[in-house]
Amino acid sequence: MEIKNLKRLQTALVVGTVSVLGTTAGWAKDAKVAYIPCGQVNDGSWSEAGYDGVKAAKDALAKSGTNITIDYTENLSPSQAEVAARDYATKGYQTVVLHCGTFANAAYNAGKDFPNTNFLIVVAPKSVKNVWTYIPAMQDISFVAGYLAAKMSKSGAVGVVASFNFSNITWQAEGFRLGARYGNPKIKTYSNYINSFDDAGKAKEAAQAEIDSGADIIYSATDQASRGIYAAAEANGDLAIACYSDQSNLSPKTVLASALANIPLLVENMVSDSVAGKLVADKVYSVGMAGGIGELALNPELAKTIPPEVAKEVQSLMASIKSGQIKIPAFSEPGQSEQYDLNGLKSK
Amino acid sequence: MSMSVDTPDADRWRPYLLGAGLVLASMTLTGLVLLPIGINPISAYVQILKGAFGSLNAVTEDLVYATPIILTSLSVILAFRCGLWNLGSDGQLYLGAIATVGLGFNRFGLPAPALLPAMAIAAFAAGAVWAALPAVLRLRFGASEVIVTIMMNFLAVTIATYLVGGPWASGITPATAPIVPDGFLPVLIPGTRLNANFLVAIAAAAILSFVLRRTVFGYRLRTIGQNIGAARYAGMPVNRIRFLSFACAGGLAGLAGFGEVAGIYHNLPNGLSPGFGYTGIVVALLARLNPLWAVIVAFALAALNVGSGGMQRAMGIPVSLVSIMEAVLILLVLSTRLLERRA
Amino acid sequence: MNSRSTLRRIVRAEKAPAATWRFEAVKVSKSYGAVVANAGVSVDLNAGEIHAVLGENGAGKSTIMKILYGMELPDAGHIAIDGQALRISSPADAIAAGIAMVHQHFMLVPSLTVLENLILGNRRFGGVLTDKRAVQAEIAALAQRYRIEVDLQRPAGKLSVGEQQRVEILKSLVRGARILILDEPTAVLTPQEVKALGLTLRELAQERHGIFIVTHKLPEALGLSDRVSVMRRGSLIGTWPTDQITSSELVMHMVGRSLPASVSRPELSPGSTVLELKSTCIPGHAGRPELRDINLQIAAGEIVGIAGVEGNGQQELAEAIAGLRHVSAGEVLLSGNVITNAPAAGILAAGVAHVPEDRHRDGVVLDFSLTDNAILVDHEIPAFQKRGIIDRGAVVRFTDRLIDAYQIKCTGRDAPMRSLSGGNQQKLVLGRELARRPKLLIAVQPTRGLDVGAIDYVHRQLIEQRSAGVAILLISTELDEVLALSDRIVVMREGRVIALPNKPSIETIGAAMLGSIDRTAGAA
Amino acid sequence: MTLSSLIELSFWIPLLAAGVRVATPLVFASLGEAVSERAGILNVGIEGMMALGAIVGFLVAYWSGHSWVGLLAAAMAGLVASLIFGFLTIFRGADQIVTGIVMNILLLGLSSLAYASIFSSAHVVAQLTAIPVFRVPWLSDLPVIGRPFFAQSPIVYAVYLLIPVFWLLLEHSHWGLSVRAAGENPEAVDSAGINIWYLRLQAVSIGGAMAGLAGAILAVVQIGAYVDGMIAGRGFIALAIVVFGGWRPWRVAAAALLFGVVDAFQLRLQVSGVPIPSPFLIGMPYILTIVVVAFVAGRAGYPAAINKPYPLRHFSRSARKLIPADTAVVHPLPQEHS
Repeated sequence: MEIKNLKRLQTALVVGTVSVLGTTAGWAKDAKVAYIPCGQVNDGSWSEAGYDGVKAAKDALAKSGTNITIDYTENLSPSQAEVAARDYATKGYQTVVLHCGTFANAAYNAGKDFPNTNFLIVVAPKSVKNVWTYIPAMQDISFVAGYLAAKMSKSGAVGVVASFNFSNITWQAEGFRLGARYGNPKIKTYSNYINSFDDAGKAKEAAQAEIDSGADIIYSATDQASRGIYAAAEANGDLAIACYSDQSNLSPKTVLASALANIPLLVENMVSDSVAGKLVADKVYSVGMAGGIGELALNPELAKTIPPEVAKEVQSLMASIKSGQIKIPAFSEPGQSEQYDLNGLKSK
Repeated sequence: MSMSVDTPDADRWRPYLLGAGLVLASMTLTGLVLLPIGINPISAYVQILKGAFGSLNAVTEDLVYATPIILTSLSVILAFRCGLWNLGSDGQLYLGAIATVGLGFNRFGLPAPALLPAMAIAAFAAGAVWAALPAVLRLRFGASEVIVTIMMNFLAVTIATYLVGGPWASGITPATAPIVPDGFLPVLIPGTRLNANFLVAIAAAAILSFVLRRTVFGYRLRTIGQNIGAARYAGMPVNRIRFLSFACAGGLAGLAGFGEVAGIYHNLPNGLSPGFGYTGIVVALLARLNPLWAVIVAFALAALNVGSGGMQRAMGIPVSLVSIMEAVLILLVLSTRLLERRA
Repeated sequence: MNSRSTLRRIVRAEKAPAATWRFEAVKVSKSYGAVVANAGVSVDLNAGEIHAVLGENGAGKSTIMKILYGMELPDAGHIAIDGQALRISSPADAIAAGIAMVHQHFMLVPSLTVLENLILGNRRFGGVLTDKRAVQAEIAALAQRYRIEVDLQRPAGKLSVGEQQRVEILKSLVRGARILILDEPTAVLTPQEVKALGLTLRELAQERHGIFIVTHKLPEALGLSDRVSVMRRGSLIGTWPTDQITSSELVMHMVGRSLPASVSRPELSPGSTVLELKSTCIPGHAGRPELRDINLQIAAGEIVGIAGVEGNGQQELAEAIAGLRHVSAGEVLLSGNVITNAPAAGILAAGVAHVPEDRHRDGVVLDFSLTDNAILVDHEIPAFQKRGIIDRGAVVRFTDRLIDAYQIKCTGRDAPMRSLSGGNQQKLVLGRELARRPKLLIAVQPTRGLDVGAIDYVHRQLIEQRSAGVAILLISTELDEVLALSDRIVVMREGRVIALPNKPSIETIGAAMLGSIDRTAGAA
Repeated sequence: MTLSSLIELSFWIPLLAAGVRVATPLVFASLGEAVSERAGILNVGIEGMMALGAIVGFLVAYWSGHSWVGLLAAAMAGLVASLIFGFLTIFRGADQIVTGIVMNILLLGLSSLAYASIFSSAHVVAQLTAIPVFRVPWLSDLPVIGRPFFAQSPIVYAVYLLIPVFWLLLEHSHWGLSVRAAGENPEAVDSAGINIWYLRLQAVSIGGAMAGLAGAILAVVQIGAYVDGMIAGRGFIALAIVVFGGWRPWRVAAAALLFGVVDAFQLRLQVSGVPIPSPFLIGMPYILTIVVVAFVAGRAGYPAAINKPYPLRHFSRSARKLIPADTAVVHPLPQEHS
């Protein structure tokens, strides 16, 4: 009992000091930032994107006179992730970035016990006290990717290969399918889930299965497994659209475009605000194209194959999503987009 | 199978000295991997010690990580003592976790004090059922339990993934909805994650050890494992006992899942187990199928794991190196006849 | 090079019968941990000679032979041909030197055909792919030459023990071996088969093959050999021309003392029937014969002996009575109560004790302590456990009683069963079973692998039990054992019981084993 | 596509083709494992050996610029790994299953360490151009089976050669005879004058080399890139397929193909949009394997001597001294009988 009270007291004090620091963060002293991704910081995808963001924040803050040091731990199970988070917190890290959906509990639990550290957790349900969640609303840019695919498809069928049927990944897959229908109401859209982030072999066969039933553009909603999707597209002379980071260099002849999550930007903003103490209490940072998250990186090699009018249409679509004229719903059930009435998109 | 049961040993110090030598040897070997990537092995090992025992938090984390491994290794031991391989404790762990969560957030109107026990029982039962299938296939149809249990692991993970993404999804995180607070296991030391399931694991080890040494059931079980012909000759109900112990083995693994959910996550996340089941097999062997030794070995491996996590954070060494280090150590142990049956 | 010329001479031996060679083991020693198996043993073998090596079980005969064949490596001493040392460090070396061995437990791969077993590892057939037809023709010719009939296409697992032995001998000949080592070749044969074997061996000897026969049976040693050596406790006692030594002398050398007077069986009239089999049938399995309408009765205080070549259904019969094997038809009654297909536990509880044929497979748990082995069958009786928890104290007391009642030699009650000699292991099994005060005792090969002293001890125990009114079913392949102990003798052959007249002669029994007596003699 | 198209040939032909592709690495791994198990050695470590093959094969192919060189290197890598495994299990009497599991931990760790430390960032990894499909002139025009079996990557045709080779090797060669015997009754093999230990080591190393190849086929031939964790349990599947196929090359290959077809089928069911949740479809191949192992292959059972180490013979020093150094090695006698 007494111990509990003591802890509360400490907590109060600490929170106080944090806020003080926060307000005076303009000339803030140096801080340490820890980065804990799902995979490895050089995976050329999700985990690397987040790491780039942290590094960008370092540079940005350096301009404002704050030097931060960055450390990271790779390839952890959720349980190990919490160990790492707590360890960093005890070592006085000011911000700990948990860049993996499965680390949500790690963030919340550690957050309770280490109130003087900011925990940033990607794709989690809520923000509480010193734990903030940031969510790249990937359905927006996926919708654009679907639209582009539909316009470019010669066969009248496109498909998406996704890793898991988890809500934020399903948003992407369904967003893509919806966008395709928006681009061409008569188009056929397929989706596959392979229950793995890195089983490239299975991803290849899934893509092949869609190609065999007519699809000629495949969108990747997977992590490293996307290599398999490119291989399949390459073998059939078809196209693929990557996600998260620009991957056109991984398969120049097949990756038409990459639907960037701008994870780097998102993470950069979160880290800078956290270090500068500018994060709004209890705010869920779910950022879509309206917030500058999500853009389309065309593969220079293939950009010329896109007819100018298509390019123009895509541009205007993106504009109207940014401006909020078109709101993209987030479907967490496979197949939901098929039933959705396209007229619902236009918000008035 | 050349795995041997712990027997009283004449020169009892030899194994310990040898063991110490092996640890040194594996440290040198891993050092050879470390040097080329420009890392000073000595300071790496110092960091491991720091990470494993540097603070109260570190030590409790060792115990937290050891808890599920203790239970899975007991599961392997129990099955092996009656001559069956349980490579399925990973899957059984998942089933235990699923049962815990299912009961944990549906609650079914259970009063607070009854909820935790009910969850534990459900987890045990679920693990037991998952183990019962391969047991029946082996005892009835002679299907290799090695293969079937491995396949069952894949299935268990698939089911868990389905629940996480589908019916039990919690909105946006790749994890099921959380269980009710009444279903949280009490934390033993405030501010750490060390929870009551650690005591469950220790108790399980003690009970199993007693059952094997002192009870009729344990006697029969050991007889079957050592010489099934003799067991039949002595009129023991061989198949029933084998079935029972394999099911209970599954139950023990299920309890590991219970602890991870009710004690650590309070929900079922995607990728719950980093291969606790397989680690359990290794621990069981290193403990020479002795439940009490399994506790110590599990703690040692856990400390190595937690400690090397610290090393990685301190020096930016890739995690994969940790598993390499463990593997090298164990392979060295295997290459000495330390664990071989004595004729 | 020298040794090569030696071998040339061995080869010439075929054409010029006068030529001779001498194969010898020189001062060979071998020990396993504390156990000394061979202490400076020197034996030799000449071309065209049959040399019997005689000794009790555990005397070290098999060890020295395994060393000659390279399957064991000596701690000291060496092997030589005509005084020229040979390094024989593996069977491959031995085979290359023209040595072949027929093991007591045949080295055949059950799932492979006879032919495949014959060419296994034989470099002559070592092409990338083997042309089975050509090989088969050659081997068939060879088999005919030595009058060894065997179907080359059958899986070895389906052969009778007699056939398996012939395959093993054929294997040696296919390899062109000049030196044959036969380990306990007669253990599994009928008297008539033993004669046949003798002829084959003699024929081989005529062709200047040299043959070692390892056995613990006097008559065969005397009957088959030109010279005989005796081993005791790992050392060679001596070697004599067979025609210059008597069996009683040999026994003296083997046992180190004169044989205990053979057990006397007090006349007593059998009591009420304890065991009764009514036209019992047991399905066959794994090449073992099906048992068809077995009729058998054993009364209290009666020993019924079952003679017969191993593998004719004796073991299955014992297992069926003990509830370890399914009975497909007929009835088994224990003192009037039907126990057909009752669970083994129930049958044991009903007063059946069982000394199993294969101690190591069924009778004991080698890695358990004596205490754990002592309660193998009775671990559930109230005396040894309360509410499922074993009463260590009671078990320990019981074990100690057994140890000194049966003079079991061991380092202590907690020693692992492995560390005991076969005789002492069997004493524990017997003691354990008799302590259960059974109505019926099933004793299968109760003296297999024991030395003379232990054998005599076991025999006395059986007679004692008989006098105490226990009904005893004695199953043994040792004819003289069956003759010495049984009140009645029946023979089992191909799953049938063949009743015999009272006090049958060895010849009649042998004839029955071979099937030349048909079973119209009626049920026992 | 829709459910209705399940009955059309246009569905089944590509399905079969996909089955062949999925099966290819599995056939390699399981053929090798079958040999090793026939000799009495159960190698649970092939998952790791496949991973090692994948990374080594990829790196060498990437550096040398020749896919085939990569495959060769992968085979060697797998072989070396299996020699470690073989040394422990055959010459040191270590338990096969545990050693296999630890080998997995070691090799999976090594391959991802190699990948992480050689490529600072995955971006620099140029894709290998996966080996292109080669249509066998006349055969690929055959109806139905033409495209699935004869319009594939050349490595698939290598499989068609390997299956009969392994069949002859195991069932009809003198060596195979010894291997089969070694799995049933090692003592008999020893007393037949065969060096049982080296025989087993040979069998194990064949298994290792094939596992290495299997991994490389996945990375080099089929994907053209290495991804951490890309083996994704295929090694364990191969173990099951060996039992599934009753340790006989033809049946093992058939089992692998069936597994591949079922896996490809479930992916196509997903495409067809059947209302079954994907995880259940994904589980189909595993369930199938369990059922077959239990009710079809179960009775056959492992070779009798599996995971039973055969003790070594040791010459004591004293004995070595006692035998003259110049002792002649004995030469075989001529084989004449008359």
